[in-house]
Amino acid sequence: MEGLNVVIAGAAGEGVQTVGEVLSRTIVGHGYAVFAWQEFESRIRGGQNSYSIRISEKPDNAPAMKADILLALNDGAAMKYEPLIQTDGILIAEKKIRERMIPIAFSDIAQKELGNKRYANTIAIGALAAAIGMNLEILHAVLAQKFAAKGDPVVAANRVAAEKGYLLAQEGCQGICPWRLPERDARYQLVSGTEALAMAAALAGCRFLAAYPMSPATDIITFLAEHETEFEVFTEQAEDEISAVNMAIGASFAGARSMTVTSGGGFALMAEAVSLAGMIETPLVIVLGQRPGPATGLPTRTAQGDLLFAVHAGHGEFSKLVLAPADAKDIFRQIARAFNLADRYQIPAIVLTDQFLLDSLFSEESIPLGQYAPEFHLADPSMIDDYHRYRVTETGISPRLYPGQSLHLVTADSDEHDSRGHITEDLAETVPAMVEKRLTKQRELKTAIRPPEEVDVEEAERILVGWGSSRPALLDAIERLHTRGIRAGLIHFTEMWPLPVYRFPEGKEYWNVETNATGQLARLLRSEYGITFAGQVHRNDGLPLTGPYIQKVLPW
Amino acid sequence: MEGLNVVIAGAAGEGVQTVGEVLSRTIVGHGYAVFAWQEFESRIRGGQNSYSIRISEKPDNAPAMKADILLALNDGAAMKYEPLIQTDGILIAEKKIRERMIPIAFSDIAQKELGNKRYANTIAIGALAAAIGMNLEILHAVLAQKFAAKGDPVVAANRVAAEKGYLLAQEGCQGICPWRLPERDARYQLVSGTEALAMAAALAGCRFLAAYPMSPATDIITFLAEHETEFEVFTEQAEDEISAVNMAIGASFAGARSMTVTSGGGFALMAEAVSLAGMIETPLVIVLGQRPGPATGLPTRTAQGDLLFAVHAGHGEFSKLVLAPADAKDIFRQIARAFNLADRYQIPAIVLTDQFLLDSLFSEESIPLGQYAPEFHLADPSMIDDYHRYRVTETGISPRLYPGQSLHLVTADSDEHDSRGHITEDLAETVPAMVEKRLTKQRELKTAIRPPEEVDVEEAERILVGWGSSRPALLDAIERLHTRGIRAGLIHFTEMWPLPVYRFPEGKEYWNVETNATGQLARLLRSEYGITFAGQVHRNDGLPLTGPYIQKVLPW
Amino acid sequence: MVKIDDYKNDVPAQWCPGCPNFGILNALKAALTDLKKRPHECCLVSGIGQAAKLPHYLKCNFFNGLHGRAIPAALGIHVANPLLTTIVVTGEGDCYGEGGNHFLHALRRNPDITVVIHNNGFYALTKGQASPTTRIGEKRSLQMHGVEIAPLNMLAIAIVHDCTFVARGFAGDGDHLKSLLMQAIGQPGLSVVEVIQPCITWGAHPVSWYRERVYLLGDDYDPTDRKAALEKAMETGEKVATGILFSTLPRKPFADRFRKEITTRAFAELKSVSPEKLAGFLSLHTKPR
Amino acid sequence: MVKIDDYKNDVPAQWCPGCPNFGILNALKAALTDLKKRPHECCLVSGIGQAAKLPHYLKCNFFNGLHGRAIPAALGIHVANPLLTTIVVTGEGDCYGEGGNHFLHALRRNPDITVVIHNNGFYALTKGQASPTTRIGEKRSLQMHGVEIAPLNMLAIAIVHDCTFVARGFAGDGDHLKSLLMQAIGQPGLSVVEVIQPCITWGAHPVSWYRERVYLLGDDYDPTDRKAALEKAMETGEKVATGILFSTLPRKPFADRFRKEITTRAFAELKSVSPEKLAGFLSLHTKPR
Ligand SMILES: Cc1ncc(C[n+]2csc(CCOP(=O)(O)OP(=O)(O)O)c2C)c(N)n1
Ligand SMILES: Cc1ncc(C[n+]2csc(CCOP(=O)(O)OP(=O)(O)O)c2C)c(N)n1
Ligand code: SF4
Ligand code: SF4
Ligand SMILES: [Mg+2]
Ligand SMILES: [Mg+2]
Repeated sequence: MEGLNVVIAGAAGEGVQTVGEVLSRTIVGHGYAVFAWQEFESRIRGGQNSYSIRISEKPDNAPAMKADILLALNDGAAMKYEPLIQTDGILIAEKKIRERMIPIAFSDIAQKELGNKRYANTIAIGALAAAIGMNLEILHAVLAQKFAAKGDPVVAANRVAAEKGYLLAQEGCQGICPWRLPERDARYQLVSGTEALAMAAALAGCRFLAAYPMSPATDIITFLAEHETEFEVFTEQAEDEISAVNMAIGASFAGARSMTVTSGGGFALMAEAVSLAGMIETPLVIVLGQRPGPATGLPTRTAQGDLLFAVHAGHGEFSKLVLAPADAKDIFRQIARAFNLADRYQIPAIVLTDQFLLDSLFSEESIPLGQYAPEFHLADPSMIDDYHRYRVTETGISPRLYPGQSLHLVTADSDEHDSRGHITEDLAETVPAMVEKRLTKQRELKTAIRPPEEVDVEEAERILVGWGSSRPALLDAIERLHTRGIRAGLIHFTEMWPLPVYRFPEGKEYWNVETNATGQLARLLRSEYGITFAGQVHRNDGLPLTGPYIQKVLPW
Repeated sequence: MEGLNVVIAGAAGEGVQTVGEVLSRTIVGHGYAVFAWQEFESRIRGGQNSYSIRISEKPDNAPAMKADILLALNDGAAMKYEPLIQTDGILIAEKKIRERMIPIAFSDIAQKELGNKRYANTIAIGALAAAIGMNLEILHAVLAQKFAAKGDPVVAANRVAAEKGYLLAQEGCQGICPWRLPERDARYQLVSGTEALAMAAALAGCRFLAAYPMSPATDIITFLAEHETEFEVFTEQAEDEISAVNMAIGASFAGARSMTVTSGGGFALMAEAVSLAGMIETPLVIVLGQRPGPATGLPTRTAQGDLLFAVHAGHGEFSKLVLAPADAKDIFRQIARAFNLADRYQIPAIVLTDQFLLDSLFSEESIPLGQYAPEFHLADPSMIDDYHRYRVTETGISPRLYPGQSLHLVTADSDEHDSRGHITEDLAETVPAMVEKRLTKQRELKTAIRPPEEVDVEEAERILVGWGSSRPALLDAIERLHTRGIRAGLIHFTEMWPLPVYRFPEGKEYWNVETNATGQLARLLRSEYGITFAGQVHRNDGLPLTGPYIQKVLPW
Repeated sequence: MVKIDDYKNDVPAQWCPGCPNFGILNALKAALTDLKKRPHECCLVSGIGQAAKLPHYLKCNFFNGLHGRAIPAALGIHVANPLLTTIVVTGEGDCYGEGGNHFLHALRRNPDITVVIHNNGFYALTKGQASPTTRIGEKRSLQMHGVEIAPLNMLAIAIVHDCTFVARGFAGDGDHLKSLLMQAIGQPGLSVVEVIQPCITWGAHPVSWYRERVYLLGDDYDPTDRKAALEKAMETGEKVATGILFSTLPRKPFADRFRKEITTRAFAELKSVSPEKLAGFLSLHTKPR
Repeated sequence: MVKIDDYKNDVPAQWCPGCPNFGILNALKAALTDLKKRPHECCLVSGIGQAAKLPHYLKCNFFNGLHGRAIPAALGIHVANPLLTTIVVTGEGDCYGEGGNHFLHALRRNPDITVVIHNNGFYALTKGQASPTTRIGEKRSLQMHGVEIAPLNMLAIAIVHDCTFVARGFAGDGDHLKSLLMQAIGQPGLSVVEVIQPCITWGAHPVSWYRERVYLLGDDYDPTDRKAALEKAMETGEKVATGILFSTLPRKPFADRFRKEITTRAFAELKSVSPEKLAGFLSLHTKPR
């Protein structure tokens, strides 16, 4: 069975996400891979949201915007999302509004037969299970686990509800449900971008996380707060983002690997502190979960609109690292790199992600957690006698200790300072030396940056150039182009600043693909590598890029 | 008489600036042009600061770092700045420490003969007047005007003190003071960058200025607060920069031309609000007085280190204007442009200046104030019946009214919004239309941007490329190169973003000159025009570029 | 004649059905109507949050700015055009969290505006994290072990700083809230009205629970007695007082001197500065600073 | 044995000769010495301003961060390494102006740190603009017509929020200030010490003028009585009380639960999380959020 797409749609508060996640777990329980992405409005009740699940035998984490099966939890949802239904696709909803659908009055049945509307969603899940041809027992197991905390009666009721939906759908399915989900013995790892990021930070040795709630980053701190015991990580909700980032810098100065998470608006408030971290050479990791701006913009949507801002954030000139993970698995690698490189070069590191990546659920064959162990770069106080925190060295990197670690006194000064961290006005020597020192680190750092990923570049005539979370969509696009006989390739960046030492292959036609309106990566690459682009695909409606979307916009 | 350079040096609190300004006024009173620049430490008392005056018949506003005459108000100052003295130059100080000097015990004499050390500086001024060969009466007049407020006895005492110094110096001058300052009937206008900026804002119709004190921008709001009556401008010291900029945006929304002034650190705190102004299409002028960063950096020094940050400040994508005046006269033009273009395109405008430009004193033949009248772009409510504040138009510019102006209701929303300013989640149409609308304005704005200034470009083989306040130094450098037979030219930018439609002449060698360490303009130009640079002159010690400095660093 | 329907608009509210924010919205509309204010004479200013969405749901001028920054924006609007009735509508996270410093300094300035704070005790729009008014021990989405830091008492702070009008209302008592808002808007200088706004989605209790716990200040209570007001504002325990906690004689409002000495007009209506005015400064103007 | 000279360093002070900041510096050195703290056991944290330069002038660990942001930095330092004695040294512009929101929320958190505010009544480093404590009517470099907005009373705010130790000192009375600092540092939880610090360069009055106006709280004054303390803190008029205005029983300090339940060690000393711990989450972990 190949690429079955299921979409669950409903209003905020109706349980779209819960239904989606129960289904995803059940499917993985059958031995299949799942990729799920969500789009929802910035409201707590009402509106219409969707949760799209792509089912395949091997992981395929590219978003699709189509439905073989659409499950609509309310009539409005059925109306809004019906266009997603493929020919031969079906709708499962309460009322009959089209051919090829299974009408089931979830709520009424829940009320009548289980005495509570609450079970409507489980009936719907049961119906979906039948339509896809699932093994009901696996679904029961997932539901039992999910509702265990609520006690046996609830578990039992859910079992009955699921069966009801299953049986009702089986009738309705006659002739319109070709799908089956025979069990396979593969077992994929299922992880959301948010979970990946939080776990990766813990694995990388993050001990301190201060943040101010802001979508789509809030769930990261929530996850770590929930698991503070396992990970021994301290989390604090700050009064504002300025406090959050300055707390993180303070904690880092005191020796703790520290991070803060936010979105564009909160990051803007942190810009002064980014400059501070650069000046006092204190490691700092900032996760910027992008959403469409400017200003408040579209709080629950996705974008790649803050690249140039992140790269240039902070007044004055100093070393800075900017990474942009491609997917959940890459998040583990890039978060580890962010912490390790920030520590090694004593600089601020910004991890650019977005609502799409954070809120999506990925399947992976296996994530090599062992590879992401932290590398610490604190100096050994016993090896130092006359300690100068900001001693000028060849690499620009000075011995970093933390206060209280030893008898050596550790200092930090946001003013221009001498090697001991005291204010200086010595323009003749100290000042230029310190400016040079901080920028030398950037040159060193550049050598540690990995070149972009190249896919089918040699054979390709036309090369798509993109970055960050759109990688799966770009790979999808390349495949589609290949099937159309177009010799397309991909150059994909996840290490954004400093840009790596790299040469773009000669004699190719480059096309820029980004989830923004102005082509921010393109501008960066033009100044760094002097390349030019033949054209672009820029998506700016708050939804993620997809393979079909890219293909549709491309003139060839 | 050509290019006489006088340097006054002393500690903070010793009156270096007062002495310098009295002298400047006296010299202008003789019919000469003066250019004065200052460098000082970030402290209230002590340290060593200098005030350099360049005297010429025609305005020559390029900074020099040399002294024909050095007046040292204390021994340390004499030591620190003696290296500036040219061969044939002299020192005027309290103690004899070298040949070719005039030792005068200012303080003792002031104490003994005028009963108060306070008059020491006036004695020193008198001495300088003699050394330069000034008309003592003109000095008396300037002093009288200056001290009028303090009452006749003080005026009289200063007269005596000046005479004392004059006579004592005349003796000491024997054979070492070739200089004369015969009166000319030219009368130049004398204005500091700060005064020019404040006056230009008033002339441009600025009615509201909220700011939080930060060097080097504080004097701008101070000047306007002082003259609120003449200019009918409301000034407010905010509790922080975030408040300052949001107040300014609010006032602008309510119809007042508004501005805020700050330096890099404060600007960083305003980045979120820059994005807001972009989103709600509300005019805003931010003056960014650059000083060396990162972080607190060197609070009283100069730099051009915030160009890329200013250009990219704010999350998301929106239209923005960035201007960088070249000198006091240009400030009038660029401030008028900033207000007029911000108003016309309903965008934030950032004016990049720096400590050097703001704290310097310029002579101008005449400043055509008449040319800088404000152009207002508010719509006429009587011409509108169904009002949509954010109506999509061809130019992207919508009719702007202010609340209370008429029965039409005026709205602003930091969320993505529809044409009436209400929150929207319509991703299919409204959102892309609004994104497009805001960026269309940037394309329109680009056509209004003036190309860079070209100096001797045709004949030149090598062309210096710089921006903003270093123009006088660059012109000075070009001249020096010419005298050495080098065919050099200059391309100078004062309109930084969006960059103008412009083609760099082919077959030239380009050299980048900036007061920063990384060549920020160069990076911007590479991505926009695809040009490359043969080399660069980057000054990053907190002092301004000068002609000689540029020439010295250039390898040819 | 102003009718309440003059304030009606057709923008569908994004609030949950039955949210007490609707009660505040209706009370505000009624107050403005009875004050005979017309929509174009009012400007509502808000930040970001559920509370801050309110301006979209009535017909009027409004500025829905950045999270936490409603007060500075309102100051700018009010100073630039004092003829407008400027009202800030904000949540306690917006106003006491992100915007805490602006609230504090607004007390210093005493601008003639009204600040209405919807206090639901947490961050509702972002799904229930603790806010500066959440009680210690209460479990929140980001404080699973219960809130560990003490709430702020901004009304007490307002009283300490002689805020001219300090009141507490209840979203479940529209008539009383309406009268509070009318007095607040009528009072010269800064008026602060904190409204208990139960959130029926993330809150631990139904509206009724709050209804049982609020009480009206009686006639025996003297809001002009600052000491008593402070004690009342610092009262802890089950019951919560609603009504005018404190009101004092008007003192000089923000920008008073400028308005008296320089100009009373809306800034947008001032004529340009003539170049002559500057000429004087340019001829030998080098006054040392 | 700790000697005051252990805190001596050779960094030339950028303060004006005779600035009362030197008095505060000496009192702080003496307090730390008598508390037998050794330089490496202390971390001074400051923002930007004349006051904030203090950490450069004694031997110790220090973090001289951004203007207004000393408190958040100090919170991070304190939480990451509770073994350090963390002391914030700040000016009233730094702490009540730019940093006002952080001070407010520090009161909520009650961290076991000490905050020393040098209050000279204006912004000295930037040449004399008004600050949040400048009195109405006082002429300042940016307020030529006299300050028009009311000062903040942050000590009263601290008392309203049950800050465990609230005191006022005088830079001209080093011995008294030293004893206040010793008690403040010794007291668990947040201690706030506001120090009257005459500025002899921009100030309107000499140190002696202040000396005549400060008085010591007598033994009859009970700092544990919050009501009385509040009145004292809100006292207006010529004379200014110095001493302990308010002190109360220690309550749970910031991060108390985490320190009790999770770990007492400095974060830098914790071992890495083993990958096994995560494995569980990855196998079918899709707990809905
Ligand atoms: C700079 C910034 N930080 C964070 C957010 C995310 N955010 C939006 S509303 C909100 C809290 C709102 O709480 P409150 O003011 O109490 O309003 P409520 O939703 O409870 O009515 C937050 C943190 C934001 N929009 N901007
Ligand atoms: C973000 C930012 N804004 C403004 C400044 C400029 N600045 C430096 S110190 C200061 C005021 C200091 O006042 P206070 O804290 O009272 O210290 P004092 O100099 O009076 O001791 C200001 C506004 C800055 N350094 N950073
Ligand atoms: S979440 Fe709470 S506050 Fe927000 S609309 Fe719903 S009920 Fe009202
Ligand atoms: S300016 Fe005032 S506060 Fe600053 S050092 Fe001088 S005397 Fe002290
Ligand atoms: Mg709330
Ligand atoms: Mg001060």
